Amino acid sequence: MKTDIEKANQFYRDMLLIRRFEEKCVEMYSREKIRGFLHLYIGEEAVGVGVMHALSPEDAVLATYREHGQALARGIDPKRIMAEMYGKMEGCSRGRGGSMHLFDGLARFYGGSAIVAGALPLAVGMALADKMMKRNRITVCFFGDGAVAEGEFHESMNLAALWHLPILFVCENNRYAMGTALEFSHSETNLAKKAASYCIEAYQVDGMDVEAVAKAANTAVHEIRAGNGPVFIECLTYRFRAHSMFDAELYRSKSEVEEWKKRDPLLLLYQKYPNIDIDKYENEIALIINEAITFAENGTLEPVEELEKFVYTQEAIL
Amino acid sequence: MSTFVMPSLGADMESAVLMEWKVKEGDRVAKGDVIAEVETSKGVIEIEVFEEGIVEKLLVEEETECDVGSTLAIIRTEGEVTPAETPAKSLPEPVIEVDHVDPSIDKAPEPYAGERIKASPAARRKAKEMGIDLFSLAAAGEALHLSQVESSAPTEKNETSGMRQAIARAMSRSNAEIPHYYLGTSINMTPALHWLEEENKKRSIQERILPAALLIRAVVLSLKSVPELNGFWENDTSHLKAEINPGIAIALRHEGLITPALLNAETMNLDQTMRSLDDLITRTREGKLRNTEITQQTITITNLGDLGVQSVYGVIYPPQVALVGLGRIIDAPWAEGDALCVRKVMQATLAGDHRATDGRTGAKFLDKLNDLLQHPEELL
Amino acid sequence: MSTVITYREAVRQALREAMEKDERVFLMGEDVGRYGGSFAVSMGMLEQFGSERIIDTPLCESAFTGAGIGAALNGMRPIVEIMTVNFSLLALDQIMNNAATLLHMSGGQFNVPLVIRMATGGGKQLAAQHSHSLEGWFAHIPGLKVLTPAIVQDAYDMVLLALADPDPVLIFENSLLYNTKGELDTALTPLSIGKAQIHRSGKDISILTYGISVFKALEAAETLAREGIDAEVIDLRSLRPLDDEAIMTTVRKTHRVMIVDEGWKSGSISAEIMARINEQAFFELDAPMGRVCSAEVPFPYAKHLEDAALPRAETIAAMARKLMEEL
Amino acid sequence: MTQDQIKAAIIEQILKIAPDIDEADIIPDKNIQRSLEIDSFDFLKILTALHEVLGIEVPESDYAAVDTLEHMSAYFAQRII
Repeated sequence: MKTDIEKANQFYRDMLLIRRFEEKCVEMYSREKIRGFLHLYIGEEAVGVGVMHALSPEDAVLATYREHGQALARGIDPKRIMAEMYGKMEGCSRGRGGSMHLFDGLARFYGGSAIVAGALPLAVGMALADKMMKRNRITVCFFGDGAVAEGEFHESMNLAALWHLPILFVCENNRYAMGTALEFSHSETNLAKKAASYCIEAYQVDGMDVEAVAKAANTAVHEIRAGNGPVFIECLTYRFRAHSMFDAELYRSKSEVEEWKKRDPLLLLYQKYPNIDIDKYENEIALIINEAITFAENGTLEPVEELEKFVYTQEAIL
Repeated sequence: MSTFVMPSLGADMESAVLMEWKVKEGDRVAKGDVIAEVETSKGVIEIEVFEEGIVEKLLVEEETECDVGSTLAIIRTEGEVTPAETPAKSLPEPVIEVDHVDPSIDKAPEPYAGERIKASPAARRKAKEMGIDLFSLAAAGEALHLSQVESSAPTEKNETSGMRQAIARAMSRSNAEIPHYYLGTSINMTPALHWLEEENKKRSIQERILPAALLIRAVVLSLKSVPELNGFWENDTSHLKAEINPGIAIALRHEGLITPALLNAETMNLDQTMRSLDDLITRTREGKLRNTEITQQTITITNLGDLGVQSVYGVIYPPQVALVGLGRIIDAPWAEGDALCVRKVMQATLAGDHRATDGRTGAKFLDKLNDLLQHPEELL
Repeated sequence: MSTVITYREAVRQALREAMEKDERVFLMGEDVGRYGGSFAVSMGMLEQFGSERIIDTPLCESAFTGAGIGAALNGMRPIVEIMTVNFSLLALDQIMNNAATLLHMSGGQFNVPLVIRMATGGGKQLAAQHSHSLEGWFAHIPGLKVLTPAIVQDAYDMVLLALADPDPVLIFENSLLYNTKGELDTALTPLSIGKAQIHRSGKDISILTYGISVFKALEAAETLAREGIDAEVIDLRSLRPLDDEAIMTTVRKTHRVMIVDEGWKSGSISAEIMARINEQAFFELDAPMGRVCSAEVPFPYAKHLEDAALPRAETIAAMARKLMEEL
Repeated sequence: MTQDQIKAAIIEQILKIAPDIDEADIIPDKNIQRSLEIDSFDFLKILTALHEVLGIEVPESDYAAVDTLEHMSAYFAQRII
């Protein structure tokens, strides 16, 4: 068993990797190396890192379009993620998915989904299969407060509860569905309360405190592996940057952002464990990030002749 | 020294108005510092700098619109170059054809089977309205278009320009694709013509045989012993044909040449050759040719002898592999033994497709032709 | 050896055999278990396989279709029954953005070996919301295969072909066909997905169709035969992929072609087939192509109106006569 | 038959065999085959037709004597008694 300090160092390093990776994405986006939509995880690192530490390699993960944090925390190679955003063939989705659709078979990372709540029914099916085949592994599904207002949230929660499926629903409540604040989306803004109507066990946790998130996730995963799934965790968190790269953030005040920045998950962790060797991790991570950029720069473009490859499987088998 | 440019915040952003500088010249900036506020279509957005350094020069006044990528300021960096970027290599913009062409279109139009003339529905209906038989217009392999039918209406000036166009296309394709070789020889025609005159004395004028028929008969028999010249060249292989359908060059007054096929000439004797040749020429002039006569030639014979041309070097009609040219029969000096005399002499030439046959085959053919014409009785 | 059974029994037999042979196969949908299936296709299967593998779902088309996709992603071979194509609109996002897309978008990493069966078609006075024929829509989507079994043999074969396919396959069963009887020979090797079948050969005009319209076309062909018009009736069997070769072969044979498609004309599968003939066999046409589709109206309840809206043997024969008169 | 009647008969046959030729194009002292672009087949047809109309068969050896309209009509005139 790792001591708290060892875990804290690991948490810090993982969160810092996400933070610096995302900052590099901003730079590369404004240099037009990355195109399309780019949704940054800066501020929410504690949720992705905290939950991933509770999982085992066999478990399956489904995320949303704001997925870089989950993908990095799940162990997908930063080089392959950056190459994906450069649209290169060496990317984890051959350059076909981009920032919003990272896939990795080995990490059992079943992608970001750009349809809000689109992945919830998939998670239900993944867990149903595991239960039917009596496999002892769980499925984790990340989604935001916006998804909670979708019909598929209701349908999926009901099915998961009805069939007692091994699913961990993780709601990253960052208070805004793009430009619509929580109170303009939900009659009941305490989202964890909604789980009760499906008799699903729910925890509400400080999404800026990585240790709190990890603790809740461990408890939930333990319950699920014991057959008492599904479990719902609402992480109260906040994104420090705009919804995406082209957003003037008219819907929130600068002071509110500054207020939340005071509880930066990296800062909170460092205040609790001041002897974390920050510089060591900064240098280590700077190297990783530069390697990722070089890998992406040198990546190749998928030949246009392969455009139709993998529309159907026989191409895939070749 | 590095330049600070207006960043692109989205594919649909072309420019923005620099509203307010957040730094002054001489200020030190750190990575991620906000350097200015810009007004975009979505509202005011803070833009940040990505290197440490000192603001050397602010190049743009506030409230001015700047395109994405235009230089806004100069920043003096302490010798720090962004290591990761390999400046030399700029990725070529990949050309991706957005409107993917359906592969099925590229497939050559269906190779039409046997009896059917390829003609657009519009051409087909127009031909019916004008009572024109499509067969008279078609040229091997080319689809007939409305314009060709319309222009073939029996108005005076360009009666068969449709046909001319089709032949022109075939000729240019031939020149482009077929590596021709040419061979020629002079043939003493006196024995053959003398023999023919004797034969014609035994026949009424209705059954009279013309030299053209004799020559065609000789070519057909020569092809029996040199079959490689009789057939098609398609998808890189030669297809020899059992039947010999020589395309005969027939002049349509004022409109040039058409080469309908004398079908199955190998089954005819000399008299039958003359009769079917006469019938073919008559039907050609009346525009009543059958489709197979338009499309199934296995070789072509041009005998422009009538019009006073001594030797003819023709262009092969694809997909055939050979063309025989027979020149005008003229009185010319001819050595026999050591004596010099005057004989009726004809130039015979052969154009061959070097992919299908070589000069040796061509020479064997001309030699056989000459030999047969020296023993005309074999041509009966 | 072959037996004569109903289309419904043929589907059920295929489902049963598949589930007996492969534990990964299971059936999920509304009322497929205790109710025995809204069209009684899965009658008796709950008793044989239990509620673990014959799963009655709540009314949540998007979730249970998405769950089918998720289970397929995770090693199962699910058969999702969406009661009718009319309700499939609620699951369209899952079908298009997940099922059809995941393999390509993931760079070939994740297959979706899922079968979705739906009843389709009008003609039962169920009015506008319950009478759609949208199989042509789904044939627009790369990544999906779309099958339309007309004869009993195909009703059986296509379930097994679909289950053997590593990609998502949609099977549209016209609900008026469930009671029809026909021959089934389980020993026959099935005609593969994407291959059309000639039910009646003829030399004057080709009638391309699928699903229930196959029988209307055959009826029209008999009438036409009495008038000296020899019609060739071709059952497309699959709308994606379309059997271009079979289509162009029959056009080259008869030079006159018409399509019978129960969908609405605009942007339909009939329009797609005409476009392909135009691209690949233009010079073979002796007459303009014709088609008989449903009237472009929300389907009316009153029988006389609904009959007028649907393709019928009389309207098919009339179109054929019109094309024969063309020059 | 007078020479003029013979000439008319010859012209008539030429126009029948080659309908697109104009009578004005037929110049009496010009070589028929070359000036009117008539090939050996059509020329033989003309002679064959004239044999039916005028009863005279022109052997191949006499072709040179019937090369123009003038010569041809004179040739026939001498032989038609």
